[in-house]
Amino acid sequence: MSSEAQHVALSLQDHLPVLQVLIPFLAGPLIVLLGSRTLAWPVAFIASFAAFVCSGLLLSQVMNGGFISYHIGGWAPPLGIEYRVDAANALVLLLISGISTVVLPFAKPSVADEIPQRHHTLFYATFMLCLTGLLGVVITGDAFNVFVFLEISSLSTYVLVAKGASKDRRALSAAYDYLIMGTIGATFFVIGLGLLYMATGTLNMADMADRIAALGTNRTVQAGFAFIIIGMGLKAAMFPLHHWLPNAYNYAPSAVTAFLAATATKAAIYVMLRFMFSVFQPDFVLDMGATWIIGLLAVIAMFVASFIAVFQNNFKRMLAYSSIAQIGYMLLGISMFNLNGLTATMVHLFNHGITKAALFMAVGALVLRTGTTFYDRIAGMGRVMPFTGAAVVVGGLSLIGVPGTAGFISKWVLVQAAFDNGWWWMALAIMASSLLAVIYVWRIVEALYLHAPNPEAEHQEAPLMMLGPIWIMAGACVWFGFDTELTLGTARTAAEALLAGSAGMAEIPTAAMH
Amino acid sequence: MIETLINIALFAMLITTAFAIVRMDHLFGVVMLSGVFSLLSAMLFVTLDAVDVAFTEAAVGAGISTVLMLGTIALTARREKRVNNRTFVPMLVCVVTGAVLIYGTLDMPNFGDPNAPAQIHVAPAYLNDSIEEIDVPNVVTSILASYRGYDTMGETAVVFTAGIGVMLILSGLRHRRHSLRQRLRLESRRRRKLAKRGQT
Amino acid sequence: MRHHLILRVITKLLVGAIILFAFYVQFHGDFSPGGGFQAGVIMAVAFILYGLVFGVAQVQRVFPPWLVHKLLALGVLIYAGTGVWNMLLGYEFLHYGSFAPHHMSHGQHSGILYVEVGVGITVTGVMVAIFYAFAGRRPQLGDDDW
Amino acid sequence: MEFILGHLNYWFVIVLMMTGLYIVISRGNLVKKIVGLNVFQVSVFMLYISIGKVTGGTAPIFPTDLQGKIQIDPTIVYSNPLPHVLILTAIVVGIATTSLGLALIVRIREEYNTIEEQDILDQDAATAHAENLAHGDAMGGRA
Amino acid sequence: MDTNTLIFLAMLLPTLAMFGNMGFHNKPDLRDGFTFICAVLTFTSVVAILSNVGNATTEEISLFEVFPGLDIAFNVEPLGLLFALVASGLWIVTHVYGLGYMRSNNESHHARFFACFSGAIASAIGIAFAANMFTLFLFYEILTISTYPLVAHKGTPEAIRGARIYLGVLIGSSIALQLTAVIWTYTLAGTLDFTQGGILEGKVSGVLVPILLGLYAFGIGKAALMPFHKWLPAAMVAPTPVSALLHAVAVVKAGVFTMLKVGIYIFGIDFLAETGASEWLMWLAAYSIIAASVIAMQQDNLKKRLAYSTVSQLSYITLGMALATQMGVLGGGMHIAMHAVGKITLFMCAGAIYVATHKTEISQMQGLGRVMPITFAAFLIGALSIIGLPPLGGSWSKWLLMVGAADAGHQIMIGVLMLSSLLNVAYLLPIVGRGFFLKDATNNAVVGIREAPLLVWLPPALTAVGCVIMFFYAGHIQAFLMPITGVVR
Repeated sequence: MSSEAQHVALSLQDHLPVLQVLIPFLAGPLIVLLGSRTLAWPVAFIASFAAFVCSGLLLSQVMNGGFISYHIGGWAPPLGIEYRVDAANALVLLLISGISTVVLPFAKPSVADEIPQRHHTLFYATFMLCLTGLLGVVITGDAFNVFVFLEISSLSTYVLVAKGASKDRRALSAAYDYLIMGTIGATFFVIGLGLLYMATGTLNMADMADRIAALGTNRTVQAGFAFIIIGMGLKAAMFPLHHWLPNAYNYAPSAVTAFLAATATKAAIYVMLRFMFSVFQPDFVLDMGATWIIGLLAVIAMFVASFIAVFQNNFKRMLAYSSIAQIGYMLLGISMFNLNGLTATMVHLFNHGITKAALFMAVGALVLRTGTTFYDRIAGMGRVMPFTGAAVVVGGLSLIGVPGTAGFISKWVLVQAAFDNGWWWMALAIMASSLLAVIYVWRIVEALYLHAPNPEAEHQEAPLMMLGPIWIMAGACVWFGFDTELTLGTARTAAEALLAGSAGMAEIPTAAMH
Repeated sequence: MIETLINIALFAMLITTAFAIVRMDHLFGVVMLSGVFSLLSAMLFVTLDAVDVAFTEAAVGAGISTVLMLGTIALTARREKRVNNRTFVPMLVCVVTGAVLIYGTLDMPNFGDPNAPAQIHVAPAYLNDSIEEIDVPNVVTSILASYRGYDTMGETAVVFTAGIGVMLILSGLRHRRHSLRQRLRLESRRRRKLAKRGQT
Repeated sequence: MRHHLILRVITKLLVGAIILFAFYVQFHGDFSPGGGFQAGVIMAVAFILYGLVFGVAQVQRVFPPWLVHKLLALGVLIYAGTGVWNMLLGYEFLHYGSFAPHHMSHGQHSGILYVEVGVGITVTGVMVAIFYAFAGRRPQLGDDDW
Repeated sequence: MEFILGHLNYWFVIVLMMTGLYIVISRGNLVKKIVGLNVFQVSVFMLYISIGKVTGGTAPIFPTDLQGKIQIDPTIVYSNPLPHVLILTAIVVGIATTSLGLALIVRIREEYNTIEEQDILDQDAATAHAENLAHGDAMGGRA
Repeated sequence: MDTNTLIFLAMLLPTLAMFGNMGFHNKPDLRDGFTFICAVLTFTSVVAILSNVGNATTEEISLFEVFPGLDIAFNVEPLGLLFALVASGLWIVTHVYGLGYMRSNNESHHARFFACFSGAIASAIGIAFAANMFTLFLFYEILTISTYPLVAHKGTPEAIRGARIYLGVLIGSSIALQLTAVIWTYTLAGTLDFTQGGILEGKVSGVLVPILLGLYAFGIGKAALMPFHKWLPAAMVAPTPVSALLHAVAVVKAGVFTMLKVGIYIFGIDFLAETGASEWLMWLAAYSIIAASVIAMQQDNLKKRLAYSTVSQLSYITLGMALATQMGVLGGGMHIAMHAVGKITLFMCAGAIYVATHKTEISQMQGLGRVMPITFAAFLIGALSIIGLPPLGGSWSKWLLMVGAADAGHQIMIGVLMLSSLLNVAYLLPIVGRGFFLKDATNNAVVGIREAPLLVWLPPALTAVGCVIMFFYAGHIQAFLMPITGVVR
C-alpha cells in the first residue's frame, strides 16, 4: 500500500483490466433495474461492445509479450485480488467479448422467436452475467476468484439453457444435468484449490507458482493438480466428462448455444492451460504423466465424438458432438507439450470459437424459418436461404480444416507440432479424424442443397439482423485463414510465456499501478 | 484433547447423518436430515473457530435451503423411487476420488499445526496489518469486504444470478396445472390473437 | 394456515424483532460475526415468515414483486457503484482508501459499510424473490400429507 | 500416532465428501441429488475450515474495549481467517446453486410429472425414438 | 501490361465470370455472352504472359504472408504456363460446347452451372501459377469444392452418390495425406517454395523419402493413381461439358500437374533418382496404366470407358515423374497438353452423341457414325491421338516417355507403354468401328437421328484439328518445357 501523498490518479487506460469485466457486470443489474424490455437489448449490446473494445485495447498492449497487472482494491497480491492480462488470456478475452458482441444482434430476432416476450429483460441480464463470469474467469490472476466468476457464468448458463424449455421440455433436464455435472466440476476445482492452499498458503496464481516450485515433490500438490484438471475437464467437456454437453447445446435457445459453444468450454480450457503451465510448472505436468493421459483422451475424443457426429440426424446435435471432438484437438495440442502444440491449442481455441459461432448462428437462422434442426426438415433450405447456406458451407469447411479457412491454420500448427515431436503417426491420426469431419459436414451440405425445400418451412432468407452476425463470423473464418498475425502471432507469444512456466508470470511488473 | 474428542463426536454424528441420508427414501426425512447435517456442521465450524461461517451455514443450510427443499417437495413428490441398479460405478468413482484425496493428505501438515504454510504465509499479514489498515475487529469482515472485496462482489453477483435465474425458470405458465376455466380463457385469448393476426 | 390464531399473533410480534435483528447483524458485522449476507437472509426470513402465515398475497402487498426486482439489482449496483466511485476518485476499483485519502482506515470503514449494505439489499431481494417464485406454484400436497 | 491424529480430521472430511458425491451420482431422485450435492459441498467447506484451524487458536475477531477500540493482546493465537472468507463465499454459491437446482426440479416435475431420473430418461428416450422414426432415415441412409 | 498484373487478371477474369453468372442468373444471353468474353480475355492474358516471359521462370510475387515462411505467392514457370494455356484455351471451346449442350439438353440451373465452372477455371489457373506448395494446395482444394456442385448437378440420387464419392476421395485424400505431407515438408525444409532441384535434398533420408513421396502420390487424389481412382468414374454422372473440361483437363490435369511439381520442385529429379524413392511409384503407375485399361475395355458406358482411359493416361504422367529422368519428366509434361486435347475431343463427342441420340451405352451405338459423320470422325482422330499414332500429338509424349524409360534403364516400362497402346486400340477403336461399320440389328434407332447442333459438334471438330496441329508443334512444346528439367538455365 503506497502512502497517500504519492498516489497518482489512475487514468481510464489503467482501469482497462477491471473495466473489461465491470462493464458487462454493471449491465446485468442495470437491465433488471431499468426493467424495460426495449432498453434491455441496447444496454446489453453497448456493454458487450464496450467490453470488446476493452479487450482489443488490452490485447494490443500485451500481444507482443509482457503483462498488465491490476490490483483490485489497491491491495497488492497476494493479499488482494489481482487481475493479470497477458497474451494468452487477452486472446481469450477478445474471443469471448467479440463473440458476445456479434451474437447479441443475432440474438434479438432469434430470442424474440424462441423465448416468451415477458422473459426478455431477464434473459439479457442473465446473458450479461454469463459474459461477465466468463471474462472474469479468464482475466483474473487469483485462483479463488476463478471459482467465484466461474460460478457466475455457470449459474447463468444453466438458466440460459433451461430457457430452451419453451420449445422443448428436454432443455430442463439438460440444464439440470449440466447443473449437477457443472457443480461437481466446480467443487472438484475448489477441493483442488483447497489442497493447493494448504500446501502454499496463498491464492495468488503467481505466488502459488513460486511456492509450488519451492516445495518439490509434494503429494498434496499432486492431488490438487488432479482435482483441478478434472474439475476444469468437466467444464471443458473433456472426453469422458462430456455427457452434459450434447443435450445442453442441443436444447438451449439458438443464441445461447452460439454463445456458449464458442466461449464457455474455451474459457475452461484456458483455465486448465493457465493452471498447468503457469501455476504448476511444465516440468511438474510432465512428471505427473498428465500429457499422456490428456493426449490419449484427446485422441479418443477426436475419433469417437466425430464418429458419433456422423450418425446424427439433427444439425445442432451434430455440431455439439463435433465440439467435443474439436476440444480433443485443443487438448491434443497441450499433450504435445511443445511450442507449436500450445500455439495450436491457443489458436484453435480462437478459430474454433469463431467457426462454431458462425455455424450455430446459422442453425439459429434455420430454426427461425423451419422451426427445427432435423436434417429432413432443413433439407433444401440452402436454396431458399442462400446466404445462410453459404455460411454453413464456409463454417463447415473451417471445421474440416480446408485451406483458406481459420480451421486450417490451427490444424496446420497442430500437425506441425506432431512432427516436431516426431509423431508422424499422430499427424496422420489428426488428418484421419478430419476425414470424419468431412463426412459429417458434407451430410449437412447435401441436406441443405441437394434436396427439395421442406414445404412446411417459411421460404425466406433470414433477417438481416441475423445474416449480419452470421456473415461477420463466417467472414472471420475466412479472414483468419489468411491473416494470422493476430491469431497465430498472439497464440505464439502466449505459448512461449506458458512454456516458460512461472517465469512467464512471476516477476512483479514494472507497469504496476504505483 | 477435549477439542479432539468433540470433533470426533461431531464427525461421528455427521457421518451417521450422511449415511442415513443415503439410506432414507422418504424425502421429507432426507430434507430434515440435510438440515441436521448443516446444523451439525455449523457446530463443527464453531469448534474450528469459524463463527462467521457457522452463523452463515446455520442460516443458509439449516434455514433457507431446508425451506426451499420443503417447498420443492411440496410441489413435487414425497418419496424417492428406489432403483438400485446403479451402485458399482458410483462406488468406484467415490473410492477412486477418495483414494486420491487420501493420497493428497499424506503430505499435509498436521491438523492445527501453527507452522503450516497456510498459517505462515498470507494469513499473518491480514492478522497483523488489518488493525492498522482497516481497523475492524472482525478480521473476517476486513478480508471479506476489503482485501478480497472483489470476491464478495462476485458472490453478490452469484446470488443475483440465482435470483433472476429462479425468476426466469419459475415464472412460466404452469400449463398442466390450469383449471379448466383458466384453460378455456387462455384458449379463447389465443384464438382471438390468431384471428387478429389473420386480419392484418 | 389462516386458522392458526396463535401463529398469526406470534408472527406479527416476531417479524418486527427479526427485522431489528437483521439490522443489528448488518451494521454490527464489523465487531461480531455476521454482515450483509447474514443480515439479508434474516431480513428475508422475516418476510418469508409473514408470507407463510398470512399468505403470499398479503406479503406481496407490503413488499411488491416489482420492488423486489429493483432491490435485488440495486444491491449489486451499490456494491459495484462503490468501486466505480473509487475509480472516479482516481484510485483502483474498490480501493476504499479513496474515501478518506488522509485517514486510511476511515475510508475503509465507509467502504465496508456501503458494500455490506449492497450485499444485504441484494440478498434480501433475492431470497424474497425466490420465495415468491416458489410460492407462486400451487403445491401438490396438502397440509396433512406430511 | 501423531500423524494419524493430525490427519484424522481430514479423513473424516473425505469420508463425508465421498458420501455426498456418492449420493449425487448414485441416486436417481432429483431432490436427493441436490441434497447430496449439499452434503458434498458442506464437507468441502469443512476441509477448508480445517485448514485454517490453529491449535489453541480462537476466532479471528479482536477484542475491543467499550469505545470499540481494538485491544491488541499478543498472547492470543488466532485461527486463519482467510479460509473462513472463502467459505462464506462458497456457502453463498452453494445456496445459489441449490435454489436454481430446486427451481429446475419444480419445472421438470411440471413437464414430466416425475422427479425420478430414470423416468425422465425413459420419457426422453421415447421422445428421441419417436423423433428418429420421424426424421431418421429421411436422408437416404445413415451416412 | 506487366506479367504480375496479367497473372492476377488470368485468375480474376474467371472469378468475375463466376460472379457475373450469379448476378445475371435470370438473363441467359447476357450471362453466357459475358462468360464467353471473360473466357477469351483469360486466354488472351495467358497468351500475353507467354509472350512476355517465354519459357523463363519469373520471380515469385507474394500476395501476402499467412505466417512466416508461408505465403500466397505466384510465379510463372514453363510447366505451369503450359497448364494454364491448355486450361484457358480449352475453356473457350468448352464454354461454347457447354452452351449448346446445356441448352439443347434442357438442363436446369444454368447460372449455377456456369458459375461453378468459371470458379473451377479460376482455381485451375491459380494452381498453374502457384509459386509454392501451400498456394497450390489452397487452389487445389478450392477446385475440388467448386466442382462438387457440378458433379451433383442433376440432383438425382445417383448424382448425389457420385458427388459424395468424388468429394470424399478428393477432399479425404488431400486432407489426410497430402496436407500431412505438405506440413511435414514444411517442418523438414522450413519452406514450401517450388525450387529448381527440390527443397528436400539433405533434409530427409532413408525410408522416410518413399513414405513422404507416398503421402504426396496418394494424397494428390486428382491424379487418380490407383487405388484412389474411384472418384473419376463416379464423377461421370456430371453433364458432359464438365466431364470434358474438368475431368479430362482441369481437375485431373491439376492432379498430375501437382504430381510433376512435387517431383520436380519439391523432391527434385536428381534427388529422386539418387535415392530411388520413386521406384515403387513407377511400378504402381505401370500397374495403374494396365489395370485401368483393362477395366476400360469392360465398360459399356461410353463416358465410364473414357474415364478409365483417363485414369490410365494420367498414370503415364505419374510414371514420367517416377522415372526421375529428364526425358520422362518432359514426356509427362507434354502429355498433359497432348492428352488434354485428345481426351476433351472424345468427351465432347460422347456428349454430342448423347445430345443427338440420348444414348450412353456403347452397345447401342451401331451405325451412328453414318448419321453423325463429323462427330465420329473427330472421335477417331482423338482416339488415335490417345493411342499415340502419328501424325497426332499423343505420339510425341509417348515417345518421350519411352525414351525416359530407356534412360532410366527400365526397359520393362517401354513394354508397359507399348502394351498400353495396344489396349488403347482395343477399347477405343471398336467404338468407331461400331459406329461406322455395324448395322443396328433393329435399325430403328438410327432413323430420325441427325448430327448434333452446330455448337455441339463444332468444338470437338476444332479440338480434333488441334490434335493434328500439335503433332507438328511438339518440338516447340518440348523446347518450351526444357527448363523444367534444369538443363537449360
